[in-house]
Amino acid sequence: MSDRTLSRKMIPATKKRSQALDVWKRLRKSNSAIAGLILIFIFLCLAVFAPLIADYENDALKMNIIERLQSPGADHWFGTDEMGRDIFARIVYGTRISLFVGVISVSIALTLGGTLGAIAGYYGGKIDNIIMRTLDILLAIPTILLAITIVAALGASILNLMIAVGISNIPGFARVVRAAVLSVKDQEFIEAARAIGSRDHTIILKHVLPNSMAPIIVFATLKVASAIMATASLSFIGLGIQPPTPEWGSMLAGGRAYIRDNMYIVLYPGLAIVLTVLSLNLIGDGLRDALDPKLK
Amino acid sequence: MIKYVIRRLMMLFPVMIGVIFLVFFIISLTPGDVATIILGDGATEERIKDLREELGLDDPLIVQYGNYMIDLVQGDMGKSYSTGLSVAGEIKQRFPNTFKLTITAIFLSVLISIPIGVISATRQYSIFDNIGMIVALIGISMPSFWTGLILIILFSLKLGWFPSGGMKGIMSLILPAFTLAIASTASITRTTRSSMLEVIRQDYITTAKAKGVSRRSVINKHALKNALIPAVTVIGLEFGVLLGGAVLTETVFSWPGIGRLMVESIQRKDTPMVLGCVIVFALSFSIVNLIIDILYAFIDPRIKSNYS
Amino acid sequence: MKETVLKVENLEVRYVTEDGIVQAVNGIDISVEKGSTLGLVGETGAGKTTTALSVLRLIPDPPGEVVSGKIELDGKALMELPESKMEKIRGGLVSMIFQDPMTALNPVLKVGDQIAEAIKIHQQLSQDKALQKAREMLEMVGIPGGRMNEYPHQFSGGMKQRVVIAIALSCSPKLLIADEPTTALDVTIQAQVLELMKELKEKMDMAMIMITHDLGVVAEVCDNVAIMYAGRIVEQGTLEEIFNNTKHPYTEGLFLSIPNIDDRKAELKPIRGLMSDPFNLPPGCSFCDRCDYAMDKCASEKPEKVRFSPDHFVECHLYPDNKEFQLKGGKG
Amino acid sequence: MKDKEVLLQVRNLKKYFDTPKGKLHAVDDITFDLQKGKTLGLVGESGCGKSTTGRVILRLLEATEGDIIYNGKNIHELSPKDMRELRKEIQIIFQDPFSSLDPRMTVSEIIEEPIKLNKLIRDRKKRFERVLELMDLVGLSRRLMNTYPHELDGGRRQRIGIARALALDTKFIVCDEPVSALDVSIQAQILNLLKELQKKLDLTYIFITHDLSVVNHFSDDIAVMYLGKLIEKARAEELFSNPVHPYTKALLSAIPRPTLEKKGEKIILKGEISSPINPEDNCRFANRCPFAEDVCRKSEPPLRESGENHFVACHLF
Amino acid sequence: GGAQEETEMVKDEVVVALSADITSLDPQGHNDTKSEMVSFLLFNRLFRLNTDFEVVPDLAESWEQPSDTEWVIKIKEGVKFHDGSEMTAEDVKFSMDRSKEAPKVQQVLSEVASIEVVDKYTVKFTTNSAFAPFLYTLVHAGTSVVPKAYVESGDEFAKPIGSGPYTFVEWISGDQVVLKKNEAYFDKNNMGQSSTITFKVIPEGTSRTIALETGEVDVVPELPTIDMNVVKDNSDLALYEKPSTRVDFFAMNTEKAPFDNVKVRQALNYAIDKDAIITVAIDGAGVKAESVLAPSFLGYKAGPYSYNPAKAKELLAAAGYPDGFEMEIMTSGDDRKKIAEVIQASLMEVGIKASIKMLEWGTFIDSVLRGDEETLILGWTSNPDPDATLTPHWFSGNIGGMNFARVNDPEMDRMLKEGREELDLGKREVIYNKLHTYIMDKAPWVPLFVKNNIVGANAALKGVELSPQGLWNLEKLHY
Ligand SMILES: Nc1ncnc2c1ncn2[C@@H]1O[C@H](COP(=O)(O)OP(=O)(O)OP(=O)(O)O)[C@@H](O)[C@H]1O
Ligand SMILES: Nc1ncnc2c1ncn2[C@@H]1O[C@H](COP(=O)(O)OP(=O)(O)OP(=O)(O)O)[C@@H](O)[C@H]1O
Ligand SMILES: [Mg+2]
Ligand SMILES: [Mg+2]
Ligand code: NI
Repeated sequence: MSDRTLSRKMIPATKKRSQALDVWKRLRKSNSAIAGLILIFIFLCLAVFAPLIADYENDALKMNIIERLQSPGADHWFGTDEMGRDIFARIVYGTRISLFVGVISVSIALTLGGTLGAIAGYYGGKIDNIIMRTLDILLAIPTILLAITIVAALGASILNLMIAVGISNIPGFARVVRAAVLSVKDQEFIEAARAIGSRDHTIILKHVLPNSMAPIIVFATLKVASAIMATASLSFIGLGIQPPTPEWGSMLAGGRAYIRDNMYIVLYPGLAIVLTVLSLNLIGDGLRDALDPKLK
Repeated sequence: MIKYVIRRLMMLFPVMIGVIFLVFFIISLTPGDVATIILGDGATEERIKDLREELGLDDPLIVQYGNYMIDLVQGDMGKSYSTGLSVAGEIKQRFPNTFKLTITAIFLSVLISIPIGVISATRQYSIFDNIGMIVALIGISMPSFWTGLILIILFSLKLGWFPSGGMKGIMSLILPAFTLAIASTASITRTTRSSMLEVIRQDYITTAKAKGVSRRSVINKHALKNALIPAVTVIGLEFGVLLGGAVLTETVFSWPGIGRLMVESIQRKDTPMVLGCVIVFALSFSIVNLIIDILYAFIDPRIKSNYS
Repeated sequence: MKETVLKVENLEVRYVTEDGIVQAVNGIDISVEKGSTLGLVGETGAGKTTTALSVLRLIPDPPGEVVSGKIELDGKALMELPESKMEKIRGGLVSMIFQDPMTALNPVLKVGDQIAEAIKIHQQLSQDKALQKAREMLEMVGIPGGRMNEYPHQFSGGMKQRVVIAIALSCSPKLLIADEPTTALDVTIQAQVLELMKELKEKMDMAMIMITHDLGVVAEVCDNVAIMYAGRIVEQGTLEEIFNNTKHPYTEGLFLSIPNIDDRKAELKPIRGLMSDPFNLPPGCSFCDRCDYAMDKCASEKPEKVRFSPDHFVECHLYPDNKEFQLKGGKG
Repeated sequence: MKDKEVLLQVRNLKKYFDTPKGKLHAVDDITFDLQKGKTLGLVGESGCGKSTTGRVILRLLEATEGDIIYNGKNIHELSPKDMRELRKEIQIIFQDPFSSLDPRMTVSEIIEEPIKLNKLIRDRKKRFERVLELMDLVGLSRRLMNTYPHELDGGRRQRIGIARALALDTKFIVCDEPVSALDVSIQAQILNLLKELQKKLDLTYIFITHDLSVVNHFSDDIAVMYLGKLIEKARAEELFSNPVHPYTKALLSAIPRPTLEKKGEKIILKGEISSPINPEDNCRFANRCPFAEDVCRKSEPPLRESGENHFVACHLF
Repeated sequence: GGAQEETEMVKDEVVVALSADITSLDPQGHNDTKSEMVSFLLFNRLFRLNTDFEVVPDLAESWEQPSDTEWVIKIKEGVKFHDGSEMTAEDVKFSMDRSKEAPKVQQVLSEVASIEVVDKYTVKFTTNSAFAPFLYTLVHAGTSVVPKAYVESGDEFAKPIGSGPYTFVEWISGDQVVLKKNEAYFDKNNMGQSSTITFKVIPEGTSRTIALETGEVDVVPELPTIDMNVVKDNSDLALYEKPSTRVDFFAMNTEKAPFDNVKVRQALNYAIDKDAIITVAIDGAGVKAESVLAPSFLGYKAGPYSYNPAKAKELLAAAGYPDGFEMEIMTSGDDRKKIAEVIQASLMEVGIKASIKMLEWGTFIDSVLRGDEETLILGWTSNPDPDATLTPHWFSGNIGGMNFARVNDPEMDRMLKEGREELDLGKREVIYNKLHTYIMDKAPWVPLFVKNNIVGANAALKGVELSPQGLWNLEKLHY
């Protein structure tokens, strides 16, 4: 056979090329996703290099009454809050908390919900019914209300907050994973794997899960965004993270009384939330397209 | 169809039983003793003990749960621990307000997002599309209490167009409903857009065009109805988000709804009231989703035939 | 000579995608006469559907664009018409049937309404009258008129395809383009549908373009055949000329690839390789790398049209110098 | 025909699916034998149960009733371990060469997987050699080793599927419409390849298709299915020259033939295949059959021998 | 009532913003300040406080004290309830008995042993022991007089009937309470001024101020301190400010190490920067608290402490904590969260690492009653007699109650008893003076500040009166 007819995509690979690379290539074409990625990258840098940017104890935690409520300026880029703490420093350190809370709570939901969803989807039948009907109970209570109830019960702390947001997102993840697994499960390559003698767990781990990742990743990205929002909302009703931890949501909620005269106190943490959530949403949307097999 | 609706309604029972148990369980984890809270400061040990007995607080959780369920079946949701008022009466007074708010919000966001989604899809990658999406996304990225405060400052303090809060007439409904709507606009818009994009690639759209149907009618008559099916699901789910968002919005806008009541009750450890609120929330959320499922059947005849 | 209904000249269509430019149709000429059927045959991706959609000016834009070409339908130059006029022509003067009846009908509209819609638009009838006419059309394709208030999912595949045909024929078009109308159907149903189409075509005296990759179908319904390969028509002629006097090596390859039902021992002689990548067509004959007869110049020069009869031509370097050349495959 | 050993015996095989509307009789009591090294063509209209039959034989689905005896062993009674052992011999090739390949694995990984999984060759190098060998065998260029299926055309993808099916000690393959998604020119390539492999490796095939000209070209025996029932089975020449069942006749006459010669009169059937859910106890073809009589609507015809090795289920015969 | 300026249209309705809904219309069914505001308008007590926190008669006509433990009180004749029935001693006795039984307010009359009807308009209270501040207990909303017949009718205060200057119109849960002027009010000098008073629930502070600015409400009794300037700068609005008797304090659980060490407690008294707290938490609207009661109280004496981190460090070192220690501050509510933050920051300066634990109010109170806390922040207002605050907070018998520091000190117990049983004012003053010094030496609390009551109102609104408890005499509000 002549190989001249190979499409140019088929140029022999010397190295193994990953699908991730393809996804990345497609993702790169989406301006908004790139904008989102850049923003998130900046926030990640802030989180990682926070100690280089600002001093935690002195800038973010220490009270400084003389310098309280200073408008943004050269000394304090984003101004200072009612205790004279540097808002910029607090936002920088808040990045750690907010992203951490978002990611961990989603991880909790993903692990628990994902496992349940995968089991339900793969085995179907009675097991599916039992799992999904049980989750319907969780699903019947709107997410944030469930989170409020749980935090109220467990007490407000970073850990409990993550647990609450995590648990309340379990049914969502279970549904998405289940749907993804279902859509993969009936494809013939799963049957083909069974035909060559693969066992169930091999099939789930090697074939089903990798192929159902796309919608799950997208959902997870979007949920990190909403977890950050949920944290802020919980702060508003006094169930947020304990002070003086510089968390965006509690900065926003705590500073809201100053919205009239010292707008910047809530403006910057608000912007931080908006930008993070926005960029996660942009990435999520971008990924949705990039991972869509139909656009391959 | 009727059978299906009845079956779905029957399904609500086990779910509600589960919901109540779940909440019962969660609340039981809360530290703090209800009796001391009810009696407040300076109550004697004895009185506390008596009250605990009276309320059955010393019974095992499952017994308390059972008793609650028995009362509930008889239509008795108990009395608020903190005010002594009947929970059912309180909820009857407050729930319609939340309902009014969320329904208006849903209508608002549907009214905004479906057209934007459709136009965005038909002009994919145009300026309108991009701006529409970015605006919707920013909407979803703003904490609603923040949006609410900003809207109050802008529209009621600075411009004086709307009252800053309370519940007096249509005007006072607009700001809170809009605040709530903003958050769900994004997802509805996006779903509409992507399902619209999906639909306009379908063969039957080409068929319609090949029949000579004008562009406008292709969109309105052929594409929209099909594109609405996934959008409708999202609207159902968004209703849950709205109910949750109502908790914050009701506080900011002094809206006497059930969301605020629930949070206040949680803080007072007013178990019967919390349970009442959660039941109503869960029930209305489930019923809305049931209605949505039935709506499907009207939009999509394929589903209807499955039900009968 | 009969009246020409459709005349396409030098049509060139491409799709500009992120991966590159797909040269889907590369300068083709076709003409179809009243009452006759042209079969458009070719492999997947040859550009058949694109050609058909160009005639209706329904190439999705973006990514598609018509680079050049003249299309004359019933004396009207379509490329110049404004969109509003074009809407009048679609479904009225020319209609199209799509490959997959499962997806060609709008799932949420009643079939009766879907048929009536076209009638209403083109014949300016009231809703009632249009529905009346729709019922007649439905009965004409062999479906009881009482079922017009049902939805597509309540119909079987073959019935859906009939509904699609009813829609296409509802305004008595001069030209009917059928894009693989039976590929998705079972053999027995395919036979029903083909029979019906033949009958109706005769009754209405339409011209028809039948797009297919099944030479059996071609043999059954077509008068003329155009063989498409990589966006060009490589051979065209009357049914007889193509079947009995095959000239292009690709056409021959097609015949040799189909199992012969009457001779089960006959060996299949497939065309080797694959169709050229439409992103990157070779400078010469697109078929040359699969061709057993390929010569040096095949790779570098585009072949010219060689005519054997007023209707029969072929684009191949084998012929200009040696019109008597015979393909070895035994066909023709 | 008793000279060859019988590899596969299917006895009274039934497969019913539970659906919300009732029991769906996908495969309803079919019986046949298949000899080693031969090909059985399974034809019939969409939804008549061809694929289900194939899957049940490979125990990808559990049979509702009936026996499948492969090489003397009843497949549906094997322990999971023995079943895995048996899977080295029996394989399947699917219709859709896209969905039957894991989009996240490269060509070589896909072909390697069964070898690795069944621990046939433990040495990595040797295993790799084997993969290359298989790729050569099915005519896949070695350079494609590291590409992903979605980068390839249907023909090549189908070759990957074939290579995977051959990777083990394959003796028997169910080909579930392996060419119907392909273009004619590619279809011929694959058909030739399958034939060649059969000769080389002494394979036994069940060849499922709805394309009668392909099945005629490819099979030794042909079984025609209608709504879960086997209605006619004979040697290929016999069936084509002497079809007995009215449905088979109609099917044969309906094939569009690419010749200009005069063709026989077409039998155009009315209506379509009816629902397989809770079918009544009658000849399932009766409502479309031009010759149907009362008896056809009252009872089910059994499969009877009408000539040497020619079986038909029809009251009229 | 003031003379009304003759402008064209005078608003005859006053809207009062509440930060939370009332919990009950039953004066014996609540103990929160919001509900009290409404109760005070609907019902009367035997006595009331004036704006200077002096006890003045309300329903009482006259009273005498036949013995140390007996109080005979005669009520005004002809007082009519809103339903027109006349109030008698029976109603008073009924109400007092009811109050003693009502869970929410039973502690108010806990010193009262019995109540007897002497005649149609006279009742006699007998206290358990000599009880100096007795009259003060009778100003509490929990001792409001309710019509016996009405309560026995079983309406459960859905449409409450009282005797006050306003009558009940409606209560929309979570939204508003509407009251209408009682034209037949018995006390012609204290008649209601506006024809309606509406209490509107606006939970969010900023929204409350905005509602005042937009004119949706006429008076905000609890103006967020942050918005004081907004009101001051607005010529249409007026700001009223008056020192309260409420002390916000930081209490240490003396049962728990290291707070069982008096040096540590004193160190904290030096370490906490009260000025900073006042600036940050209440925007300067208050004064430093130097002792456990507000300066206006009988026998008040300031403690010896001032902000001095160096001294604090010294004391800590002396106590054996030169490098500080870790501790937890427990509290509830957004306002106190800020206080906690400042304390946390102050303590950081002297090497103490404090973490803050925010709890729901219910949970918080419960934990505190159980003594789970190490330290806590709370504020306390009570009626003007020192005993009403001191005994609950410092009497050893109240450990597990409101003795937040869990102080068990026989000397203190003795002084408390002495103070409450001494009926002579001068002697009481001396006792309390000593008690103040004693408590501050033991330093179980760090008194933080005495907050001013801040009321924002429409500049045109007249009759805005403040008492140390905040907006007072609401019946006087009018345009
Ligand atoms: N919307 C599109 N965007 C990009 N490329 C397209 C698009 N539509 C068609 N193409 C490409 O144009 C070429 C011709 O496509 P066309 O659909 O006309 O082929 P066809 O002959 O109808 O094939 P088939 O037999 O599969 O229907 C193909 O290479 C196809 O991939
Ligand atoms: N998992 C399943 N659950 C329920 N019904 C099924 C399932 N698989 C197949 N069926 C039904 O069983 C019948 C036979 O299906 P099968 O796939 O065997 O048909 P087929 O002859 O292979 O058709 P095709 O030519 O379309 O592939 C069909 O009616 C199908 O809808
Ligand atoms: Mg096509
Ligand atoms: Mg099949
Ligand atoms: Ni090659």
